[in-house]
Amino acid sequence: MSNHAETEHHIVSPKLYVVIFLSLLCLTGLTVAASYVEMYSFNVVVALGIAIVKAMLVVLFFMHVKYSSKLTKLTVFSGLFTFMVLIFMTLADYISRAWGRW
Amino acid sequence: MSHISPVLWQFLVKWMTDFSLFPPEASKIAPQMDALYFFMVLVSLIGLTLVILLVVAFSLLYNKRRHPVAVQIEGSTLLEATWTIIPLGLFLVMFVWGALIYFRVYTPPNNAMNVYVVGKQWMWKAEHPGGQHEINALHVPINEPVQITLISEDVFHSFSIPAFRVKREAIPGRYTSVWFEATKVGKYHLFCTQYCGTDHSHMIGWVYAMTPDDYQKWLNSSTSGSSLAQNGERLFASLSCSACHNSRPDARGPNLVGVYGSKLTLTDGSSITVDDAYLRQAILNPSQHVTQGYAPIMPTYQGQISEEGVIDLVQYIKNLDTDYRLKQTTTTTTLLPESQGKATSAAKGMVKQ
Amino acid sequence: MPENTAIAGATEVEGHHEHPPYQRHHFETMGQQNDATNFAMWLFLLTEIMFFGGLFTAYLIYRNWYYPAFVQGSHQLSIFWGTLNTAVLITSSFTMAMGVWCAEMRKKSALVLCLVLTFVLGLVFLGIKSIEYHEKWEKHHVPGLRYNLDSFLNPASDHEVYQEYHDKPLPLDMARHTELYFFLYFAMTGMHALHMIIGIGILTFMIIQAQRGAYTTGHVTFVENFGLYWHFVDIIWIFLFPLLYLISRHAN
Amino acid sequence: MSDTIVVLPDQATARLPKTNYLNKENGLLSWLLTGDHKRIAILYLISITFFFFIGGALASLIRLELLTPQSDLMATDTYNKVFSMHGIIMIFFFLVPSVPATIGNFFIPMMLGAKDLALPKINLLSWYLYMAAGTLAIYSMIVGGVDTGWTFTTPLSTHYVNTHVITTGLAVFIAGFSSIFTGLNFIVTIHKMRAPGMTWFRMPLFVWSHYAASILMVLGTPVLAIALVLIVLERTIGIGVFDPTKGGDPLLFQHLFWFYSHPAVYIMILPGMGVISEVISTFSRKRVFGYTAVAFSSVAIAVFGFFVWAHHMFIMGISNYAVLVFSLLTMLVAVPSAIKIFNWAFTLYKGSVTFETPMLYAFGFMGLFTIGGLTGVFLGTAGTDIHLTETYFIVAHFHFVMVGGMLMAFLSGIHFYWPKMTGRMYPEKISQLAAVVTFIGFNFTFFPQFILGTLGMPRRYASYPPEFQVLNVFSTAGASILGVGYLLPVLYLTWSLKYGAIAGNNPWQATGLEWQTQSPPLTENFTEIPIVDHEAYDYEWLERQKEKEVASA
Repeated sequence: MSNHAETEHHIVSPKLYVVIFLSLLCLTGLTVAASYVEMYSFNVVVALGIAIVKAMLVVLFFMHVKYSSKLTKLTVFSGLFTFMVLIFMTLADYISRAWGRW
Repeated sequence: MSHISPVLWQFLVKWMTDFSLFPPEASKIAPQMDALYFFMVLVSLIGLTLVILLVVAFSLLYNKRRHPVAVQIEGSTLLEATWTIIPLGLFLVMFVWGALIYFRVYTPPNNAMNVYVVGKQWMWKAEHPGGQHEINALHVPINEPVQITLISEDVFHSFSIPAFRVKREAIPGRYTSVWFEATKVGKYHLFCTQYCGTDHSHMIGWVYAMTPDDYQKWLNSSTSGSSLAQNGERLFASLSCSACHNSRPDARGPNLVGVYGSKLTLTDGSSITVDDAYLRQAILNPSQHVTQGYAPIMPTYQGQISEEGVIDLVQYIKNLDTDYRLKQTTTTTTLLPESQGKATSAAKGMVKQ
Repeated sequence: MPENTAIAGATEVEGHHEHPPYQRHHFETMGQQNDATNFAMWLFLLTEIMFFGGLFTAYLIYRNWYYPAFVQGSHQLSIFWGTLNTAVLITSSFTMAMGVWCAEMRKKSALVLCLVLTFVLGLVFLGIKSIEYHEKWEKHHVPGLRYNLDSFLNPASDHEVYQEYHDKPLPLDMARHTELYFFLYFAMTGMHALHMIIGIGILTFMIIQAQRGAYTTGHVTFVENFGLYWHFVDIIWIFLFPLLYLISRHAN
Repeated sequence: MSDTIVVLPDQATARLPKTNYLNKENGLLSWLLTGDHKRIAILYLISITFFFFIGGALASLIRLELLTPQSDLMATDTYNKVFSMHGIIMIFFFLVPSVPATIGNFFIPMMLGAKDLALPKINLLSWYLYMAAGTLAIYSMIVGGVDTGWTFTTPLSTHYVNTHVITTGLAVFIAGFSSIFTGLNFIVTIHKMRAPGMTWFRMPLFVWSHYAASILMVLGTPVLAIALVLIVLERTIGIGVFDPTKGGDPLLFQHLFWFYSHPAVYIMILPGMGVISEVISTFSRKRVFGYTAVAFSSVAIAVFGFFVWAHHMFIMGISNYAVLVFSLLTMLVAVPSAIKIFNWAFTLYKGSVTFETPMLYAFGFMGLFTIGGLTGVFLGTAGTDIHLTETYFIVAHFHFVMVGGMLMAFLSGIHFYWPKMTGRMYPEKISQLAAVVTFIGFNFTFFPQFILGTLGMPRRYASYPPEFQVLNVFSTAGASILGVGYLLPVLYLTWSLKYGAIAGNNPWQATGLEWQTQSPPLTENFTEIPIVDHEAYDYEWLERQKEKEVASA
């Protein structure tokens, strides 16, 4: 109702949904398979990397963020940002405790 | 004076005698911390005066009678930048200065004498290396750095000596430490400042700062017969620690002689300096701290040794600087059964209440 | 949640244009109302992110501290059920997304079908979850209530898991920390399951409403917003699955 | 005080409007089921006043007990329960909802030119959640109370006390959701419900500060919620996330708790700062000096507010590196507050200042908040924090910020907006007296506590060494003056509901949209949605507006 333009409602085609759905399934298979391969500390990186890709697919397409207003994008970003602040600032304490006294 | 009510009179007398505005400075760090404190008080006073002056002056100059029509002013980038940058600069000075003091308070010198303090609901128990125990009291010599290694048996406590300007939380499950060097003979308050339950306000005691000679006299007069290390040695023997930690070439556990202060490499490749906190962890959670080249076979003593028992053991290992000492312990214990189950039951017998 | 009724005490102010029945009095246009409720939903999801954030922080710290305990704890989870459940949840997310599309396209029966499928898949997910929970209960792996360290002190006693992973016995102190792993497992999946249950409750309501044609009139905000919620719950699972199930699957 | 506007411009001719939000519908049910943000604000106002006086009664018990060094008025565990409940009620049931849920709820839609908040039902729901939580808290107090302190510190709260931790924890949990919904509603409203022409930089600073506070509510509160859930689970089934004997870390709870509870301080103070901006501008008849800087400083406080929580843990054994980082960030968050103070002071410059009650409270706020803020720097500096934390210094510090700051701002706002909310004026002279009494009583109560803290008197002590008595007597004496200062407004404001002078639409000649409607307002706020064509605090626009009215009349 104010000066910002109301967002045009974008309808995502079912074809795209199917593609996203199938790639999500494939990525699930991939992450399970990857977990059986010995990659040492990279196992975590790969598992989380795949999870992030999957989450991005869901957020961008199933949740329509790709087609949403800047405000929605900013909202998603700010949520992630604060989440990261919580996790990394807390972990910073825990990790640096192990460095010893100074 | 007879017409003043006795209650009021009492109060006034008390006021004159007990009233103080600033705590005594009785440690080496106190004047340093107070310098920063007074710097901050000064800055605060200047800032506050400035704000009050501005408000009062503007209120007088521009009140409605004198100045009926307001002049609209948008703002002034220059002025705003001034009162952004000047406070920021001052705050950064305080930050650096404060950080330096913080480092000093929590970095004990190497030659500091160590006193263990265990906090529990609701008392402070201090243990001197010579085995002297005291409750809600702490005797320390002046002009000598004293390190306090703190642990709590139950909840968070906080060890605070206002006259020394030091404070540290005693937390359950981990050693923390603080140090001070008392400079004035006297009797000072020792408080628990972290709320710890019903009798929180009764968890107070006295710190007695004494001349080194008096301190020595006090140590001699209040000895309990055996030092912490000796208690630790007994515990070490009865828990059959020497079954593995015996410094023989085929020993199953790492050699403990001279281990304190050395750098160990752990199985995961990380290296760690052995201090009190590490030794405590190694006794209670051994599998997380396995020295490289050894199997993770050490049993945990979590829940089997009291915090005081752990302190005894740590103190014993700390003083284990010759092989001879360990051999002595070993020879007295070779006859003890080696099987784990029996060792554990022996340990249980030793649990202090 | 936006419902299509005007609030009590609302009065028509003169000079208003004709409004669709689901537009509430204090909004000027339908677009404004949709934008507002959609934005509110996103903000609600932010609070959800932070809510789970506390648990994720705890997980990361303890996983870092007690890695072996977490590895052996995760060996107790069935990768088969976990993967199946992931697939089920992704499929339900897909049917939900399709449901939103159907609502937008005003296809009533297809919408109902999609919602019912989502509902059923949600129930299947919870069913599988309860099978897993039941197994934990049987094996005494419920922290605080029913917990026992046998599987970790003596892995050989746990034949099935042992055949797959050949775990070495954990020292007692490390074995005790598996309880933390299982607590975090139950807390995180339990919190997730709670969100699923709430979602299924709302779905039931939506199926009835959809059957009545409430969402195929062009006003699809409610379906859309519920979709956001459902997808969010899916995303949480997408992270829980690798973190809890796939910590270290390779036989060492 | 001779400069006070004695006869307000449109008071002489004003009549109470025939229909307004208060008399639109009658009956209890019309209040309990209302969607009107103004009515919900009134419901909130009544309920938080109730909780304030419960918290205040507990505070006076605390001060009475501390009159003497021994614990003679009550047993130590009773004292512990009293200060715990005082903290919990004052923080979660008074300070957090005080300005946002009452004044914010009432005026944000009006300031934006909207008919209501975006989600009226959620707004009502959040009041019900608040009441449910409050009832639960009172219930737990009646059946035995809780003695963990408001911080619920583990392992004390989980393993070592035998009181109603679960009930109280649940109450705080629910109150948290009430606060989340309020914040969420504000953010949506501010983004989506602004009237045509109401751009971001035409919004009153009150709205900006509520926007910043709402961000903190939405993003911070859930972390407190999960921390409390974990406490309850730890207590009921003993799961060990925070229990060191089971491998957990009690400091993790501190991290999660303060991740919310530090930003919560800004949730409490930011809305108060918004009130002060409005009041100072109105009574100096001048645009706020450096509008943009004040607006951005609110947002800066909100953003930085998330990065400083561990300064509550400096002596608790977090790593020294973390101490450095958090201490530095704390210094940065102090700067925006300093900016605000100076900008307010300079708003008076070349203004046309009058001294009505809201302005007196605002001056009180500026002085006390400056002291509170500056002493916060003592605690954010790692070195001095060692000596001063956990003593009465910290008690004095946060009371200067919370009571000297927020409560002054709340009272300022209540007086300022009273004519708009009720249509009637409060009695000016006695309320000025109350403001002065409050200010004096406050300083008497809390200033001695700075000295006590420097001397080392620990907080939360039922009994204390006798040399601290003199200052404690001062403090208690001050508290009784303060009590009078708080009782007076209740009395004369209630009186004014019936006997106060009719206020008229715009008694203060303020510029906000909320003042351009009738008082009390209509249920739908505006007869037609206003089109905003002027900046915030544009007094020249207001003059032109008045000339137009005179011409057309």
